[in-house]
Amino acid sequence: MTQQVAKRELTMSRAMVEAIAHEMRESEDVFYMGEDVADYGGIFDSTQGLLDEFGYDRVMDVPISETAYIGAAVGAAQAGMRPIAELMFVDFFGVCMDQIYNQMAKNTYMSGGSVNVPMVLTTAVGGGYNDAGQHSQTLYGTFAHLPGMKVVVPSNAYDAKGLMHSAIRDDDPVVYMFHKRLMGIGWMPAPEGPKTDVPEEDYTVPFGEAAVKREGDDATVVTLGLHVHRAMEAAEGLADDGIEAEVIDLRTLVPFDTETIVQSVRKTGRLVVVDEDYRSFGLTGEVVARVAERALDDLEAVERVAIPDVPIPYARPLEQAVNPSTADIAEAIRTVHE
Amino acid sequence: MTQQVAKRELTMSRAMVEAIAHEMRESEDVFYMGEDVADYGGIFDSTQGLLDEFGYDRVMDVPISETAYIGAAVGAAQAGMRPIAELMFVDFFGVCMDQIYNQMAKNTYMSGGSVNVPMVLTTAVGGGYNDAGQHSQTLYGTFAHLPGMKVVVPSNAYDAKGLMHSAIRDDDPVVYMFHKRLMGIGWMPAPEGPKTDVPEEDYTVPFGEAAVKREGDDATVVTLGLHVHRAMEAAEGLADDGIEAEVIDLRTLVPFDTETIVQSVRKTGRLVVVDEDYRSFGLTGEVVARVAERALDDLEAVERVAIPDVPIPYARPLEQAVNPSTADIAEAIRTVHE
Amino acid sequence: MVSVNTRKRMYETMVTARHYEERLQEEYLEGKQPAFDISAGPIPGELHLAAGHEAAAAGVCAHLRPEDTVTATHRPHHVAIAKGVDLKRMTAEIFGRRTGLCKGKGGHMHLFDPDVNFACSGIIAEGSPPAVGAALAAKKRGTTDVAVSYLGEGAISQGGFLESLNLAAVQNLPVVFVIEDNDWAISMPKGRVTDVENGSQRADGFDMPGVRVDYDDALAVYETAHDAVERARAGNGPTLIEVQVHRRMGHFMGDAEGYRPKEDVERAKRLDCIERLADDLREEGVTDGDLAELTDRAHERVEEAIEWAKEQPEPDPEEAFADVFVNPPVRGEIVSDGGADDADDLEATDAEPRESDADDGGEDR
Amino acid sequence: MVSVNTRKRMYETMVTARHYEERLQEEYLEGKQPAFDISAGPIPGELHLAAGHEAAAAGVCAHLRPEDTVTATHRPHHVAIAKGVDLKRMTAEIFGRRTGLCKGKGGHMHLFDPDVNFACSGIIAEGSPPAVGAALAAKKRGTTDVAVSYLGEGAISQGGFLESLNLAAVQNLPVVFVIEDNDWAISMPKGRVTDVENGSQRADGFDMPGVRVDYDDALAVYETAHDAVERARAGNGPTLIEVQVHRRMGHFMGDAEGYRPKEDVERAKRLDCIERLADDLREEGVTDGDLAELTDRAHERVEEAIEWAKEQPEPDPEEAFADVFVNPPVRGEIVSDGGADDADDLEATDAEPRESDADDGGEDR
Ligand SMILES: Cc1ncc(C[n+]2csc(CCOP(=O)(O)OP(=O)(O)O)c2C)c(N)n1
Ligand SMILES: Cc1ncc(C[n+]2csc(CCOP(=O)(O)OP(=O)(O)O)c2C)c(N)n1
Ligand SMILES: [Mg+2]
Ligand SMILES: [Mg+2]
Repeated sequence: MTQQVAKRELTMSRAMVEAIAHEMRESEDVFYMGEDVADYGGIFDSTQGLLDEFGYDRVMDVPISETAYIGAAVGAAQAGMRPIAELMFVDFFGVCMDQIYNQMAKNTYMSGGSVNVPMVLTTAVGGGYNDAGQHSQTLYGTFAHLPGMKVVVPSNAYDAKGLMHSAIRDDDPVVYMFHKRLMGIGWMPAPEGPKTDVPEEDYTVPFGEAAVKREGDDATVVTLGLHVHRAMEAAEGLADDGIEAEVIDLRTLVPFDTETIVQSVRKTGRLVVVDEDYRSFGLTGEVVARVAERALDDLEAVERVAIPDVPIPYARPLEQAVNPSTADIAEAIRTVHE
Repeated sequence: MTQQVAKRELTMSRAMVEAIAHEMRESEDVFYMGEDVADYGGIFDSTQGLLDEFGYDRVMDVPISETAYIGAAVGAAQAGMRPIAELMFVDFFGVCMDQIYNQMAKNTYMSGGSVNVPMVLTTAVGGGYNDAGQHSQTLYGTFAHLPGMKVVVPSNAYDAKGLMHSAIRDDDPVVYMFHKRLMGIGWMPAPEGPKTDVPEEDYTVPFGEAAVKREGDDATVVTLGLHVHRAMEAAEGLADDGIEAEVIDLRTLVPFDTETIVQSVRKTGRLVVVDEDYRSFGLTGEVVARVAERALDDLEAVERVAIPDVPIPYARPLEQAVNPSTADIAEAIRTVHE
Repeated sequence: MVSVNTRKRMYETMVTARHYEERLQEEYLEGKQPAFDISAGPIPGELHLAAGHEAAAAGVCAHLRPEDTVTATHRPHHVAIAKGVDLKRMTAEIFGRRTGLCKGKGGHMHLFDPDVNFACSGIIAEGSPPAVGAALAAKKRGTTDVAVSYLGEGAISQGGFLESLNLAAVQNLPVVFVIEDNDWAISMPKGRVTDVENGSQRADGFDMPGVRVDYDDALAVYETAHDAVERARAGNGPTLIEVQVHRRMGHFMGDAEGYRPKEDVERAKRLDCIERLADDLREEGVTDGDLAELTDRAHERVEEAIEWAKEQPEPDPEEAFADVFVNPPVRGEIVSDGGADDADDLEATDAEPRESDADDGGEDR
Repeated sequence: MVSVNTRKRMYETMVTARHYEERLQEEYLEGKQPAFDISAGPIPGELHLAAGHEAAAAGVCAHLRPEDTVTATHRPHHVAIAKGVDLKRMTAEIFGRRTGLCKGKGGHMHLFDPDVNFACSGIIAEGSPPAVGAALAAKKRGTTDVAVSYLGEGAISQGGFLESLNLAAVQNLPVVFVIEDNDWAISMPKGRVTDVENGSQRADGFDMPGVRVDYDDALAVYETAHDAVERARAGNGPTLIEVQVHRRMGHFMGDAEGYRPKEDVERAKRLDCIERLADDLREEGVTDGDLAELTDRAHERVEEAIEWAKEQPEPDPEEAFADVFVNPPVRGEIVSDGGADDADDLEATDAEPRESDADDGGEDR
């Protein structure tokens, strides 16, 4: 009993890559396609080290033509392979959404289930580093709104690995949205939270199960991705004032775990939804509506904290004004708690 | 006093075209670009007759390359013209969304207002005629979610004309979504409702003002487009049973008239949101959330009626099962009223 | 030299396709009388028929095996037939029946038959990237399978097609792109939307061979496709082929073609690829009796398929909620009702089958 | 023959651009020491510098007037300078200041200067369609204005670019497409992503003239562009030009270029278009003293701009809520707070200016 089990802390990117490498070893059908995924290892470290082990045929650099190569992933998936295709920034979805939402997402349904599309679309999301309106969005709502794709958003290394295993093994298309600020990239300092212990062996995090990151009776904070960490920070801060917020990390948007949220709100009566996507017609509204449908009588107050329907501006004071901060979240919790 | 003012009933397409023709006469800067908009007159009659009056230079057929020509409209608009570009079906947005949301919608903001994009993007929406998953969507939520475009959805000829005048005159980009089933196209029978009296002269319907189509104390039904007519039918039917529903036609999604809805719910206490778009992460959630933010105490019951997060199926019984019907709306009103 | 047997097989395919289109047209228009209502009748929705395009289907697909992939366009029937798609289940799909290829979910623009690796879709050029992907899978797996992506000449200006040419070329993939040039994209003549007269010229910008077949001669198509398919199977990369075909009907049923010169319609009807092949067969010594036999067999097959399809049951309304995923979520909720309520209230609300009548054009007629 | 005066002007433009990039690099890296943090320092975010690309900017833009439109890429500074964009306000924008071209909203990838019809954007090939649109407007208005769309060689496989070629060709528009071939798209060498060695070959598929300038000789670029611009102004349609340039730095600041052979970096530095033009000018009898004068003036201008920019105020946080529309809605509500509350509570919540420190890398440092 003197021997200690060595814990392994990994960054989110290492954890994600570990799952990919594992699945690539298990099956020749798994391969990765994207821009700058070979030698570069992914602009946000999403394929770091894979080229060395698997070579150019399985870690494929492709021309800057997202429609062609994401659509090619659809075709390869329908042919029985299990491609992973990377859209470098989610902000670029506009050049290739047709293949994503009309083919990848709909072919299973439109074929009556005779065809399926076992692929993963990975994509980097999020701002907070002054990259302006075309490189800082999360677009969670845009993807979750359109039927036929599962949508997952890890907030830490443990979930990143487990969700990636689940995603690659899933027989349906999965959009895997990783937040740049969580990856642990050398040139983009991350909060400490996303770096967690990660088992060496493979494991899955199931889709459709939100995680209660912190329990509390005074308010329910529902969020995802980077803002899980800001919400936790806000909650910890408020605990000093005797306000105990429950923090829920959605983890997956499709499928959506309504139950965990509703149960929490039945307890707390107060709901704060925090999102790094645009406020209107998206995630925050959906969460509020689901709670209103199921637990209206229990709901006493509601607040939404999100990007206020403006493109994401460049300059630091401007971006900070629109991207929900820990202070914004704390204030919203206080407001519903009043 | 014996003389009667002759009333002019127009179909929605005639009303829309009348506004376009008027604006084209007023200014050489206005022109129309799209596929099959010249000789054909628009697949859904959106440009019927314009070629004869204005010729090929101002009613331009373009190659099937939505990115190129919608982006060209952006460029022409930034150069001071006032183009109208048509995306034949909104379902095709996936091939050209980048130009729409990253250029048309964002350039004003990203330029700090030094550039503006006075263009109109017209597009046909809606199903109900068994055209299946790639030709039957409305995607209201998809467009309204992304900042920088005004989004309007007429439900009748009067509004169609007034909103089109407003759209063309607006110095910002406007997405004008016309429902095929409302246009009064020969081969696609429409309900009678959208055909209304339309003044010959030009007039505007302002953005951001919802229309209360029917007053009632028992429930608030918020909807738009085709479903305004279904909601009205449902409400009339329920009146026989003594249930009086207030029906609100949103007319514009961006800007959004929260006030009219909240006032109504303060009165009725019950909210039904009816949408032909996908249910989750879209319009229905947004409406519920806005009401919950402003009038939670008054809100006693809420129902959402929308496409249940499945692609739109082809066969008649299947499509009917997912597209909210008059009966579905009536049932939802009954449910909140109980 | 194309053997007489192969010619006869192509002829039968083409006659099958032509008769199929004619019969679908009849069925489609039934129930749309007296006033044309797109949502009424036994086949509602859009219907794009390919009469006059048959040579492009038969001449290319004659070289294909079931393992080869074909992605077709919004005008897919002739290609589906040539590729060997199950005609009965395809027809049932077009009639919106539960036993259709897609259980009634896809309809005529979205036919999927994985047994012969056929798919089609309704967005211009959307099939090109998946065809490239199928070819990529073949290359990765070391098979000799090829993929064929069909397009209309109107599609050659669409980004997804052009990007696919490049990806196929740089990855040296076994793909054949086949443009069916019927001179029109709905109402837009080719010359209005591109400067090139020869669509296969698009290949020049990607260092890919491009070939045009200037007349819809099934034999010429066959020979051109032969080289392209062999080239692909041998690992020598993609080819772009353009075939001149003719649109004998409107763009879709109900299209009055007001924009189209009458002579052009007449010309399209005069230049009949089936007649041309029949003449050729006669020259090869095939008798009119032989041709009639092929024709009869083709017609019989079509009639059988249509008859079978019409006997098939319509889907139940609640089937609309299945098949979004093949691996549906367990705990996480997917909304699966038609509107008002929670998933567990399914029976109570929309899933109760509504009246559905094959002649009912829907709510707003 | 290019006049000595023109050569000198191009030289000054190129030296200005080069010095500008070097100075921005310094400023950018300041505050990112010791550990590189992209969100820290006086210029946060991505920064794509164009040292080694100057010939492509100067040689083309020398032919342009303020009325002509230019759309540049994510690597825009040299082109902006050559087009005559207000250097002070551009610099202020890059430093995120309120008096910047875009009030601090756009940053270095989104510079807009309507006075000289310049714009750039961060999505590959996104500028091509708007350039075509500007040309369309010129044609409709009967002016002789032209539009120039800049692209990297990595962009020649992107659908939006290829579609633009076709639209420009079929509408016969006054557009010049200029590809800056620096051999790399981030870490991907040209040969890995397309089979054509000469990017201007893409034009062949659209019946458009395509010309390549094989070395970054400003004079050769000038002469090639001269023909293309004149052709466009005369109403004779578009041209595609590819210019060989060299990437002297990483793709963006912070890119260690681990993927790039050292010899390639050295080669890029050795083949300096500015040195080449200087040699040429010397041959024309321009003295080193003359060149130094031009260089000094250029440096001075750059220093002035940077100094001015750094003195400019940062925007107030609440400015983030303006400019979504130039014609903001009156009655209909646009959410305009940073999060928690209703628009009328603006002052109470997010609009209160937060601490903002030029050296603060944001929340998560
Ligand atoms: C991206 C996209 N744009 C427009 C359409 C509408 N549309 C359907 S068919 C068609 C014309 C196609 O012409 P062509 O490619 O020549 O094929 P054909 O119909 O002549 O067989 C158009 C514009 C579409 N389906 N997808
Ligand atoms: C549609 C799209 N895909 C990918 C990117 C990411 N990206 C930015 S620059 C770049 C490389 C561009 O290479 P090239 O066009 O050669 O220009 P260069 O950077 O060499 O000047 C890539 C892939 C993007 N901005 N937009
Ligand atoms: Mg055609
Ligand atoms: Mg490059």
